[in-house]
Amino acid sequence: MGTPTLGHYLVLSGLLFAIGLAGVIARRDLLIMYMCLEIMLNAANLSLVAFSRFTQQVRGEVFVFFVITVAAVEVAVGLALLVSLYRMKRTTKAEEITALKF
Amino acid sequence: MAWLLLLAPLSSAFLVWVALRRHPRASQAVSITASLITFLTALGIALGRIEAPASLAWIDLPGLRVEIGMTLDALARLMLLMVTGVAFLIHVYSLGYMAEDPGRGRFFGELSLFLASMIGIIVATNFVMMYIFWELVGVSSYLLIGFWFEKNSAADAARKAFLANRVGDFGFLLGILTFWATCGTVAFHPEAARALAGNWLAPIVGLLLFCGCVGKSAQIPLHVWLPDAMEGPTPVSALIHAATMVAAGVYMLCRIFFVLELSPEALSVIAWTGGITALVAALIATQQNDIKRVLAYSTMSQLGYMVLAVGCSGTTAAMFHLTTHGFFKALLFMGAGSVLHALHHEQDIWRMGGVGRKMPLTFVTFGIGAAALSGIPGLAGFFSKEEILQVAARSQPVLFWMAAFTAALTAFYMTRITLVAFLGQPRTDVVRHAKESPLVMGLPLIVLAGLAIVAGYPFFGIVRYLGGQEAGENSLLVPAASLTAVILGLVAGAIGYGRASREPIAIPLFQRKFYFDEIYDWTVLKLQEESARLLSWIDQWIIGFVLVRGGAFVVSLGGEVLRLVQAGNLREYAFVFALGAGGLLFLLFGR
Amino acid sequence: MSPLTILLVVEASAIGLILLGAPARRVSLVAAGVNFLLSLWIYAQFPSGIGGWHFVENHSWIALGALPEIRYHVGVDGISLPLVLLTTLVTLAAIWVSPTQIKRAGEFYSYLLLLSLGALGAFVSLDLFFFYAFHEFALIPTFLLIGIWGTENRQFVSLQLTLYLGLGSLVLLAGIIALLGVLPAEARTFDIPRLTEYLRDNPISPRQQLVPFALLAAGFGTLVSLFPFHSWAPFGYASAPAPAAMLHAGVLKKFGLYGLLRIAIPLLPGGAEAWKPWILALLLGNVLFVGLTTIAQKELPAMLGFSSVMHMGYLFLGLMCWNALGVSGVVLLMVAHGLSAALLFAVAGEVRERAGEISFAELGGLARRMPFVAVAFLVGSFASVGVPGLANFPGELLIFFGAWKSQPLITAVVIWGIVISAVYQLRAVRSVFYGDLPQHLAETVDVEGSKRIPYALLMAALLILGIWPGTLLGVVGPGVKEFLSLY
Amino acid sequence: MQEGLWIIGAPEVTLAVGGVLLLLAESVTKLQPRAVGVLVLGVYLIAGLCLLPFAMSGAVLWGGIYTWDRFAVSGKAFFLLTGMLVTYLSLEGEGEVPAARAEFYILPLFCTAGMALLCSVRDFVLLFVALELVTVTLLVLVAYRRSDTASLEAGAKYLIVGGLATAFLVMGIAYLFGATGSTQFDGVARYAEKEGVGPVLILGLAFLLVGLGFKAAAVPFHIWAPDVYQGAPTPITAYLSVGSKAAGFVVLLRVLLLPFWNTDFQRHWVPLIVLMAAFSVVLGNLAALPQRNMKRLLGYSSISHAGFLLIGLASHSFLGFASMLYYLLAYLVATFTAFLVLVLLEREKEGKTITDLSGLVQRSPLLAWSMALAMISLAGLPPLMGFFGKLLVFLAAWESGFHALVMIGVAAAAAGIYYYISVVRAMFWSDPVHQAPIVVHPATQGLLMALNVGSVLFGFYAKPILALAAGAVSGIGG
Repeated sequence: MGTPTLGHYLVLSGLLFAIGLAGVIARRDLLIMYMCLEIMLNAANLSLVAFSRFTQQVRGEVFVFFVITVAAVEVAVGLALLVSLYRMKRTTKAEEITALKF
Repeated sequence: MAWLLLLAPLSSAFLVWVALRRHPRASQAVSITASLITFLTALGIALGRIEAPASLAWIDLPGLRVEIGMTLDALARLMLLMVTGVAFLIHVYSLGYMAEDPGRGRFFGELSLFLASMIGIIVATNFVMMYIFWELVGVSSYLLIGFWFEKNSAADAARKAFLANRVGDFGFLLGILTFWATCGTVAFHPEAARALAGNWLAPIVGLLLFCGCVGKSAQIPLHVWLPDAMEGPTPVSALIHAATMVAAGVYMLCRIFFVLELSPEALSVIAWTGGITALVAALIATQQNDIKRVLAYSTMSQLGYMVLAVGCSGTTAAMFHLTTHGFFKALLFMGAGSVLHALHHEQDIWRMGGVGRKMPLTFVTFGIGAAALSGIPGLAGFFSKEEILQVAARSQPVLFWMAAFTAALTAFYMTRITLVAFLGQPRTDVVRHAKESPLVMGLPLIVLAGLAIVAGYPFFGIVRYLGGQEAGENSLLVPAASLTAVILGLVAGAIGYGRASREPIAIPLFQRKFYFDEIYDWTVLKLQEESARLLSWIDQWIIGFVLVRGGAFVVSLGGEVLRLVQAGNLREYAFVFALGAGGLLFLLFGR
Repeated sequence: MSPLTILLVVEASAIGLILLGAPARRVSLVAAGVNFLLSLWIYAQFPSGIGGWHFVENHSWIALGALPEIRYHVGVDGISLPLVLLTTLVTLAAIWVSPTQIKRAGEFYSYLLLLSLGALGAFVSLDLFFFYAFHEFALIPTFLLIGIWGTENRQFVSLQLTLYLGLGSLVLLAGIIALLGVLPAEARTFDIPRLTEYLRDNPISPRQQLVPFALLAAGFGTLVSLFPFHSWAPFGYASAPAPAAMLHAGVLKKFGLYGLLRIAIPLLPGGAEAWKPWILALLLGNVLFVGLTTIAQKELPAMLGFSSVMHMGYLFLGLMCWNALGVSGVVLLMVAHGLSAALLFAVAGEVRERAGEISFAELGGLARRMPFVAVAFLVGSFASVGVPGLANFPGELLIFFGAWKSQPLITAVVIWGIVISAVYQLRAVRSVFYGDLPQHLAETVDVEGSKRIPYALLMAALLILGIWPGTLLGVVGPGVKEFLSLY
Repeated sequence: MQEGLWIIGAPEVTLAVGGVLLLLAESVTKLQPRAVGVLVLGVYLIAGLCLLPFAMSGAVLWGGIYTWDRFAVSGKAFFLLTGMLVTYLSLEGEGEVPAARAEFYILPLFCTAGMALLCSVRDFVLLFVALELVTVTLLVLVAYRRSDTASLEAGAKYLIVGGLATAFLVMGIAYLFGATGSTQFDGVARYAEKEGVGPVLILGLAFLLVGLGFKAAAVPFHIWAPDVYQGAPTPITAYLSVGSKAAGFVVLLRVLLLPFWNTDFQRHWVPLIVLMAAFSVVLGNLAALPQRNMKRLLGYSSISHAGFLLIGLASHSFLGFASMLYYLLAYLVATFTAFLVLVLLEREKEGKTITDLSGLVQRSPLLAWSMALAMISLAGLPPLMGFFGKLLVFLAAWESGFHALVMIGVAAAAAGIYYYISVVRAMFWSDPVHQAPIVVHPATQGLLMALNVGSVLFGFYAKPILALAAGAVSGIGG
């Protein structure tokens, strides 16, 4: 089969992205949805690394670091929010938090 | 100087309207002096001492030039004399008649307005100027008929009069516009009318202009307002609905005769309308019990005569009869007025009787007037009606015989009301202590009685003044027929009503005025009310509710639906977001 | 500083003073009076006999590369001067007629002044942006005036009116943008005279004119209550307080017509020609449909509202026959209708206030108790019915003569309108002022003292213009002649 | 490329450093929260001063990722103004922020710094970082009231949907980088010039637009806006509706004007923007009709205004972009007036729904008239700034040939008048529900007067603002 080409990586990252997206839509629990978001981000990282590998550009990897740090920041803040939400509503099910609607 | 004719009454009307309404004495004085000034000016013009002034351009735009000027030819001078003279007499008469009415200041103001607009019609030099004063006469008759506006019947009568006139004016205006479109000018230039000769539009223009006359001179079918107009004070009926305003229609026909003569069809239609109106009105008059209504229908009938004369291109005969009729009909109305004045507004002749003994002067003058109207030889009516019958005999034989029969009817109903009202025993006590009217009302009666006697003779010179009789020999048959008709009428009247105490023969068709009012109420008014209600329903519900608020509802519905998309559930948000992204991609790559 | 700008400044400063707490009624009366006298002075100084713009003041306002240049360009010609006179006179009358004690007086008078400022601004400005912006001044004040001081179901009516007019003005905005969009880039300007000259020299293909004209006609049509777009007007005027109805029906409605006369038809003649049959059909709707609907009305204010919509039919007829007679007739009738509508609505306001009734069934015989108001109503009615001697007649006459040659049949039907208007107008006179006086109206009191002056002013104006239309025609005639020579 | 001109980045640096210093100071000394707020205003002023000296110069710095041109300068000024107004709103809304700890004033400093960075972005990496800085700080601010479930729920929603958008954004950048080999805007532009527009590039553009669409709250990425606007504390809702939306459009402008400007790209993204504009305008105006809650109503209204801005963007002409900037300023003035009034009312524990506002004119004419003017300007009725903005935007779109879009815009605006008018109706017609007179601090009165006068004056005489906007757009350098 030979070494995987750029196409394979891109396909893999596309798949990952789709899985993440499906997860956000399908799952009911906020935490799980949040994890799926991270999956999508990592899919993007994967394609970035693949591009920089195949185009001999170091810029892609540098960008990956940025993405990872920012994702970390977001996780910190997001989880803090989910925790306080849980403390208030005793649930993290998406269906329960629909006070704001229409 | 000639402008005084218009300015004097107009300024008197304005003065009374603005300042003097609260002071009857002052407004009476102003109004009467204005009327006197117009009479003297008319006299001056008739004697040739005053010429027509230069005309002013009222509207001067490319394509239309309307002037306010004066034509003072023989026709106008005669009419001016008659109108201003009768008007002045009626002003004097009203001093007495309206003596105790609190609103008489306003009355005299409105009289001056009417006088000004009537003079305006007479001296008009072009169609638009005539139309202007034509409508102003309609307005002043509305005001005068509705003078006692507290009375519901008077208010309705005023509105009915104005609307009937308005329908006539509608036709008149269309006629003017068609004339202007084909002949290029609105002025009375006979040579400009050449463009109409032989043109298929000529009869249409003629008949449309005739509509104005039908509305104003109460010819069938627009006559229904005249009997109701009797709701107004009697001087109003005398001035407007006997002598002047209703005559304006005939005068207009004579003035624009140069258009009518271009289309024989129009003339015959005019003749026939006149003839039928004369006959129908005379028939109705025979069965009316209210003295003023009888006189009203009699006026309508005499106007039918004049229109008939014009229809048979006998304009001089028409004008001759118009002038004499103006004198004795005003006399009859004022006579009736003084009777009502004495009997505290009792108008039903069957509740009068024997008034002659109590009011000799009124009885004598009323008798002269009635005789003149019935066409008894020697008096004015005989000569002028004779002329009309001659003209009718020459061109429309059928109409001649109808006219002769109408003459008999005229004699019949005049004897009827004279006998029932003035002779015989007093039927109610109000008649017993009636007494003669004051001299200020008597004087005009005497003057007019004199005129009624004298006006017909050649030496008085009305016909000579109008430029001599129409060509064509007088057949002997006409005087014979008219004499027999008059005698027959008198005899029938005397037999029928010599000693009758109540109406011997009752013909509902005539009493109910040929059911014209009912027919109009049922067709025109009902149709209008129903269509108005239907359209207003459509406007309110279809346009207003369904379209406008329906549209608004659809928009708000859209809002409601879109609002519900926001269901609050996070997963659904993610789905919509993903859907959006997918849509974006599809659009980019789909094409 | 052209006197026209002074007119605007006077009203704007009056509003300012009122907001700073000055006695509202007195300040607005003085301002309106000053403006009226100033407009008379302008009329006197107006060089008659020659057309074109006078009292012009013209400086650049916003000039930026891509955006068509906006100029503060103010001027008056034979066509807009009569409207300025109408506006100042009706404003004075409206303010004078408004009740002395009224809740929230400061707001009331400032909204009235805003209405009048909007109309004045629109009639004097020769720049499309200002022309549009000034008119929109009036939208919110009308909403507030009817909403707060109105009567009957004022809430719904004022909302419907404001939304309808909002839609109308936005369609108009689209029309103006479409008009500018149709021009090549370098010719795009908001300046009406320059637009006119440009389009005269190189006209655009009629096919291209269809859309802009349709939008402009729909926009102006809605503002003028052309037939299908009229549902807002009658009940809007009926529920509005008398001064607001006077200003709106009398003056602001003329903005739409002035717009058609000044912008839509001259700049897009091809479009006008193409849409002409449609507009002719619609104006028949105005005269006949709305005319008959007026007959069926049961209340005085609503009837007056419908009647003012019906009279728009005449004006549209005059507009559609694009000749000297028709256009002069339109200008005359605009002024006359403004005056008579203002007078009638003022009287309706008085009857509502003093007799406490508005439906024909309950009213009657008021002439005995209120002779002055009865006379005013009579003069107003005769004017609106087109009786000679009052201002409407010459206007209508010119329109009929103007339209007859090109559209005899349609003009004939429209002329039947004079009978319809006589029917409902005189029925109103009959059932409100004539006949016997019902018991509960026995003590109604007539208008006294200084409150009579506004009525007298309006009646005098109607009489003067009716007896001698030359007073305006002297100015309008040459203006129209020169205006039509441009196309 | 003057490498040495570090000082140019001063505004962002001042904001960030100021924020950090204040955070330290606050934790060390027991400063009163109000005092911190005033200090924050001071920091904004200093940043503003740093802006002035370099107003006119143009430069590309830091290896081509940061540009300094007139567009950037006016953008930064705009965001500094927004920041100051938000801080002022927070100061006024003192009462309703529980345990009003100073962070509530300080965090917007970092958010504004992020937005200022976005104004001069020339590189996708910097774009991503700045965008995330803004998103995360806003997230914290939205969910700041931990005791109130609505605020938390809004925060959660903003978190998840924001996360989604970020994911799409990064994926987009990845593809762009992959296709062109460079993350610099001009790099992408040069590549597109040479190689033409491939599918991967288009995919990257699409994903990028999704991310930026979220920021601008344009349909179909508006789904978060109504709930988050309603839930968040009022000053933050104001910040979201003006700041974050403006940031989204500034970035859209930067991105579409530089890398994606050549005609091949335009052929793709212009129809897209037109569609997004049409949907946003329609949905924004229609969905707002039945709204009763003020903040939610303003949420939907912000979606509709995003639509009008997109109409300006869709016309991709000089006039279009200039009208967008003018429209943004008009939108800023009107929205902040409205929110200032809401904040003042919230102090009296009311002002949630339209009925709370009823009879306001009798209680406090200044507040009522300010809110009325704001509503009328948002509705787009002359002579206010909103109208002139709409006029420009429609004119630009019509000239670019989008006649149908202008028609839809006009119709939607007409439908939209209703809900703006119903606010005015409540305030002016009905009698007051709450009787208590509202005491307004003189400084706030002054601010309100300034905003009202500005809205009317610049609506009528729009020359100065327009000159600024045109200068900015012409200044968008390479």
